Amino acid sequence: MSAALRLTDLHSYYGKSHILQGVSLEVGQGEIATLLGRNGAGKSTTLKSAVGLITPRQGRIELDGRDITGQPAHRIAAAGLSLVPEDRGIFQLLTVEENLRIAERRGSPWSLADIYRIFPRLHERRRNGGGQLSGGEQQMLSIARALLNGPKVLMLDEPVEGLAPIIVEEIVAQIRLIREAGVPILLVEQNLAVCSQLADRHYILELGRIVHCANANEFRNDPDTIDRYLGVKA
Amino acid sequence: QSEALKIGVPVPISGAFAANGKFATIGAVLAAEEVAAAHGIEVSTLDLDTEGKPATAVRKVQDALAQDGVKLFAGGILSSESLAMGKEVERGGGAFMTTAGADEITGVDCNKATFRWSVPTYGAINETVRPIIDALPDARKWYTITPQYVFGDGLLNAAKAVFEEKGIEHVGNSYHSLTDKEFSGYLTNAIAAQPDVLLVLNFGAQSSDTLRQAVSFGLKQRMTIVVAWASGLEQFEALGPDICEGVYFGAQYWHGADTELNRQLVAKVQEKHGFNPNYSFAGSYILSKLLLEAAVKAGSPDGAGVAEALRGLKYQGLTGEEEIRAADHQVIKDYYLLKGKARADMADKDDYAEIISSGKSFLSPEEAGCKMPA
Amino acid sequence: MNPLDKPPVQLGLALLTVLVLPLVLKSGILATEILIFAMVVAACNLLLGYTGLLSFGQGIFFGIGTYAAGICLTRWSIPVPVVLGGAALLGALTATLVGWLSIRRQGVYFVMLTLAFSQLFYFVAYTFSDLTGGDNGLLGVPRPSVGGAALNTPWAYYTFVAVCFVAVFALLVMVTQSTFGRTLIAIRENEGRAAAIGFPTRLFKIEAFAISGAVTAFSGALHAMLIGVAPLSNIEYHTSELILIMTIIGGSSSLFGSVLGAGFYLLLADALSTVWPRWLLLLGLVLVTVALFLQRGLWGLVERGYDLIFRRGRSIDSETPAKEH
Amino acid sequence: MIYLFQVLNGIGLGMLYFLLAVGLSVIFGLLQFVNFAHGAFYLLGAYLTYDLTMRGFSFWLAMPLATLAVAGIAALIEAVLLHRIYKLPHTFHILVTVGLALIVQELVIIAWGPLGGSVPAPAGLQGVFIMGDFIYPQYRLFTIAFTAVLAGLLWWLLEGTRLGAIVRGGSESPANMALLGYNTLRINTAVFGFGAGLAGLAGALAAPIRGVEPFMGVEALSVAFVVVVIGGMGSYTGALVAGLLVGVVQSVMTTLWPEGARLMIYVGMALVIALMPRGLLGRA
Amino acid sequence: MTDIALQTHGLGVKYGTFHALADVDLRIRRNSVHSIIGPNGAGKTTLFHALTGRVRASSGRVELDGRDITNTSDDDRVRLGIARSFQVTSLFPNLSLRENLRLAAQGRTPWQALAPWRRAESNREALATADEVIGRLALGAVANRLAGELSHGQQRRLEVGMAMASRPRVILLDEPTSGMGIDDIEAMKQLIRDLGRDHTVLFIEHNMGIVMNISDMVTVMRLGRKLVEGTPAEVREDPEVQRAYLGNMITGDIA
Ligand SMILES: Nc1ncnc2c1ncn2[C@@H]1O[C@H](COP(=O)(O)OP(=O)(O)OP(=O)(O)O)[C@@H](O)[C@H]1O
Ligand SMILES: Nc1ncnc2c1ncn2[C@@H]1O[C@H](COP(=O)(O)OP(=O)(O)OP(=O)(O)O)[C@@H](O)[C@H]1O
Ligand SMILES: CC(C)C[C@H](N)C(=O)O
Ligand SMILES: [Mg+2]
Ligand SMILES: [Mg+2]
Repeated sequence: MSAALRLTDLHSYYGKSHILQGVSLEVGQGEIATLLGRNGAGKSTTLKSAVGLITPRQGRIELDGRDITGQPAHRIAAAGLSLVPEDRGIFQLLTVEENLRIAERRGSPWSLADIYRIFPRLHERRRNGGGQLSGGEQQMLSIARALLNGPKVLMLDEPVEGLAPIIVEEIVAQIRLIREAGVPILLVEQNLAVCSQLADRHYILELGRIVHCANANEFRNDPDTIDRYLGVKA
Repeated sequence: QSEALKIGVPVPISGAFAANGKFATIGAVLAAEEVAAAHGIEVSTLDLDTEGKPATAVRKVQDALAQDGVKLFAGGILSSESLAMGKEVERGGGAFMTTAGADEITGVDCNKATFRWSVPTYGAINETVRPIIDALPDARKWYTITPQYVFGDGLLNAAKAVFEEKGIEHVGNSYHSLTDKEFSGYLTNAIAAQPDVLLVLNFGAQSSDTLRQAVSFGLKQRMTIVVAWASGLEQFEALGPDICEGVYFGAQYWHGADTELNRQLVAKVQEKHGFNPNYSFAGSYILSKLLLEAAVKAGSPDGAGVAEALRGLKYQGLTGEEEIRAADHQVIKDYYLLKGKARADMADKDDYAEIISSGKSFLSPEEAGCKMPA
Repeated sequence: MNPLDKPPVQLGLALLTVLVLPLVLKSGILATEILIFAMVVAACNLLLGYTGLLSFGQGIFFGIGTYAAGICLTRWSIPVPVVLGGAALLGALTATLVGWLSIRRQGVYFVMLTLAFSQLFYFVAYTFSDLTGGDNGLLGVPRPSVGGAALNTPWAYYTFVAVCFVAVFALLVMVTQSTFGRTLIAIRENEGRAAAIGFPTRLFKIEAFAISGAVTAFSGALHAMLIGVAPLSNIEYHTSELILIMTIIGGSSSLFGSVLGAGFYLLLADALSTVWPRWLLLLGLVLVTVALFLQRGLWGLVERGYDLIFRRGRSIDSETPAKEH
Repeated sequence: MIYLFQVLNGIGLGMLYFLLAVGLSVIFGLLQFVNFAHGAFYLLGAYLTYDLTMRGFSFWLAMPLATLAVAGIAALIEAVLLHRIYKLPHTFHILVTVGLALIVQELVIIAWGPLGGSVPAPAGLQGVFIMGDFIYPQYRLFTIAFTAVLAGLLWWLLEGTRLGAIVRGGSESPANMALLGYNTLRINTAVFGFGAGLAGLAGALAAPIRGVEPFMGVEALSVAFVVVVIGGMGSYTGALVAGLLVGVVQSVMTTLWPEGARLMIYVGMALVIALMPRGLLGRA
Repeated sequence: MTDIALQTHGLGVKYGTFHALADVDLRIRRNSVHSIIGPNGAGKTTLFHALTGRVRASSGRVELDGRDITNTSDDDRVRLGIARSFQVTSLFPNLSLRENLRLAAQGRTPWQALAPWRRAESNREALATADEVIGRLALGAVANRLAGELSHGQQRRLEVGMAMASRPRVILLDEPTSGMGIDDIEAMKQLIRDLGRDHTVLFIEHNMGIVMNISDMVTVMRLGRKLVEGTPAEVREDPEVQRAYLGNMITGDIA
């Protein structure tokens, strides 16, 4: 069985800056993989390249074994690769409910009612404009929207950034639920506690290259590596 | 004469008055050819696109004077550009003749170098309003629609004077700005005043808009409509015969006028271009012709000599006997009152109207306010 | 910073323009008009390029200057320097008023507000015909005389305008290099942040408006003397549109771009209008082309040319940002 | 009494203004795009109607044909040209659309000449209604009714449907729409064609009222701007309210103080922006 | 002079009819580090907006050193000594990092900048301040890069630097560490602690590691109101706070 998402030797640029210098990674069916790395390592760029917001100059992207390299972002999204971007991408001028409604897609296991059950806060503020939500509310809305879109693979870019611990817990629980529903997840996160709780596999990115790959167990028992790549001494 | 005679034709070739400019340039060419043929000399025309803006007009005229040595200028459709160009040509020692309507051109702003062929507001009103009052003795109540600026006020004041003299009741006036296109509000005012005659004192596209909308309000059935200052054939073409039928129009020129020179002109233009000369064409033709002939007579295109040759000149023009009044450089000529024909009565596609009357009415140079500089 | 953007280079280019125009143009009037509009466009650029304010009301100030000169010179015998100074002052005052009212709104609303003001001033000028001559304009505005010698030939007047132009251009360069100019750029970049670090941003914008209005009105006065009339069309909405178009065509990233914009537009219009009555069609095509392919305007073209010739080897490395860590 | 009729007349004007403005507003508010070519589409709609009726087509056929043609042409222009410039600052929107407006206007002059012409009201609507001392053309009454029905349809489409939400979302962030699987390029094309089509329809409806001439686009544009700004950009209801308001004010002013009618509209516009930052009903 | 740098009485902010902030009384001691925590949407950022004058208070009073500044404009408050960073990064993206900081330093004397003849470089003090902040943030290597080209983490650091550059007495930091890497977070923690020596620091943070470690006082907010206020230890033990906010603390390992 092929991997749910496989990136092979991606090279991406911002103008002349060569940001991704050959990133390869894969997310297996039903697993959560994390992508770790310092600020500016290229984590967000990797996700954007996968989903077609940035067109990689070189490399290959496969979703469920199907080559989707070079397709426009809306095709890739429609094919089932969903990204919750780091800026959350809320439509400021639409109401919360409109934000959700336009994301609804037939075949998604989540319905609007499910979403309101999971995030009651969104239900309370459903008539508000997206631009009027607090940071955390926006993050919930963004994840909720991705779910309604019925993803085959979900990519989350720092989903708990700026969230209150109690909400973080809720979201972590939701991410588990999503995985249990059979949706593989690629998670970019700085919060190690969250990562080690969730992930089956970890990648560490540095200067645009994958420098380390480990499964959950190996990772937990290898504080040296964590320290070397993510620790204080740079 | 060894050197070719040159005449500048400063008219709006692009912009909102491009239609006028287009015909004006061909009219000037025809005049140049005739003068060239008649005197065996070389004559050339230089088109100057004023874009309908005084600033551009002045710049082009300055350039033509300074670089191309052009001294004769026939053109200026809009009053603002003509006034400005007149001053400039005077400064540059040339001669300028125009068809623009503002009274000031041969009134308070008259100058040595500027001549005007068309009849100013006083004559336009007197040659349209008076004959209609005489023809329709029962029509005692008149309503006016006027663009609010000097030209409109000129027409309105002349009309009021006639009303007073004839004991006509002026039941109301609607002022509007030069940018208005929607006249239904003014027409509603007019309807409320229940006049016998609606006198439209705006011109160009605005008078077409006013008339169209008046007709759609069914005013033609309720009152007589008079457009005092129509631009002639162009306007009839844009309006179509159904709208024009039964409406009175004042006009500077009509291709159907029965004069010697006009018959020749119509024949020649028909042969050469296949259409009937309209006001822009005819005006430009006669301006150019007068200026060129004067230059030939004076032996030089210099302003002073040409002006001298033009002052007091009497000639057989497009409207019959015409005379250039020496005191203010105003051409004394006929103004026409036309009446739109029914589609069925038209002899050909341009036979939109019949001439009801024509005549000459002018203020004296003193009344017009011209103090010709020495 | 691109070496072409350095103040001495910009100033040098302006001087060069003044010297070259008489050599390549037959018409002194056209040359003078180019310099006058170059000032107007540069002033517009101060708002558009440096402050991020897309003003559709520059024609107001141009018209104000035109009328100031027209009224003063046809009614009284006031010395020309006083008239020019007065026009600039009046322009600054009007611009302060318009600016003060307009900058309360941002983005498209700001554009629309300036557009509404330009219509408003047009109707005012049109209505108060006793003062402005209404549709006819004010006739017979004389050219100035310097030291008793009237500047009556086109090239004599050109010399006078050229001196004004160089002075005004230098002034604008100074403004853009000042703390004030740099703060304007910050306001353009992120106004909320500029306010949060302590700048009273509205005051800065109003001052930019005032400077722009002064220069524009000053040029308007020069224009009235050039053509000998103060026409209503100078205060029309179309004049504002024209100024803006020249600014964008020239490129809003450099003051000298504005000189290019003015020169290019006026020469193009002059050439095309003699070629084909429907030349506005070609102008339309030029505008579309500039927007599609020349987004940094003519100045961008100059920069590219410069890079191609002088910085071929170096450009690649020097522009690659240093890698982190 | 006369004021009553000026108000009725103003409503007639206002409905046309609404139609003209709502297309601009849709493009403005939803694509964040300042469309100075809107008047050109109005012009084109009017001229196509003129041309078709001159060729003997019935007005009832000419009007929808002209509308569709304008929508199609606009969509084409969007697809090959405009979509490239959305991301650029407003200055380029202005530059391109001013350029487009010039091109269309000059093409119209080349195709139909500089003079303009009249379009007769459709058969059956050529008469007038007479109410006491006052008169109102039947055709103008028809346009009021017609635009009123259209207004209802539009409202439902823009505010009540998911389609409307998609369109608005796409305007705000195409990238985020793409992440949800929508092809924003196509949405933009459709919206632009739709908005321009409304302008074309306004032109077609206006042709029998005020004839056609090559510069009617410029004038329509300024009216549309005023209405959109007063009403609030992107607001459907705003366009309706402001359209009617401008129409009625303009009409009533012609009786009260005709010289100031135009001036008042711009003073009003400046006042509204000064007092209500977003127009009467704007949301963005 | 009192011991209290910044004080509010019954401060409230309404967005339309929605009370984002209601009846907040705060007393921030001079030269202390005071943190604000609370669930998302509690009104923390709104509180900062009201303190800096970005939004107008709909009720209540704000006092700086005993002086009522409720109706003072945002730029005036900077001159009085309040500076802030933003939760959502807000820089001058097309200007260099150094120019960003120079402007921030210049913002303290904005009237000088109104003179169109004075050269930017003539304000040596502002330049020096900018360089000092660059040193303190260890951003020297990228000082001449455009701010928009920096990585998220670097931008966050610059964001804090912008507040420092105006040499304020009170610094408000809105989630200074959001989106930062582990190493950067540690540095930021040190920096804030440092700042607290000679400034009054008020900051919003979700990272409990930082909050509990370096705060002198913690204010917990919920639904636009103040819930609890106290030392870190007091707050951590408060059952109400645990229920409403902290949960089981799976994040932010308290080092
Ligand atoms: N729009 C852009 N233009 C130029 N360079 C960029 C742009 N966006 C990011 N970069 C650069 O690309 C590199 C990788 O950025 P990216 O956002 O992928 O990092 P990241 O790993 O997600 O970091 P963070 O944890 O801070 O979000 C950084 O050096 C950054 O400076
Ligand atoms: N401009 C606005 N209009 C209407 N409501 C707003 C606006 N800004 C914020 N709100 C609402 O006010 C409440 C408080 O928002 P605020 O941004 O202050 O929260 P916060 O405590 O900073 O949250 P977070 O930790 O998620 O950033 C939220 O419910 C938010 O939806
Ligand atoms: C064409 C003419 C009717 C124009 C008008 N006479 C004017 O001077 O403005
Ligand atoms: Mg990132
Ligand atoms: Mg917040």
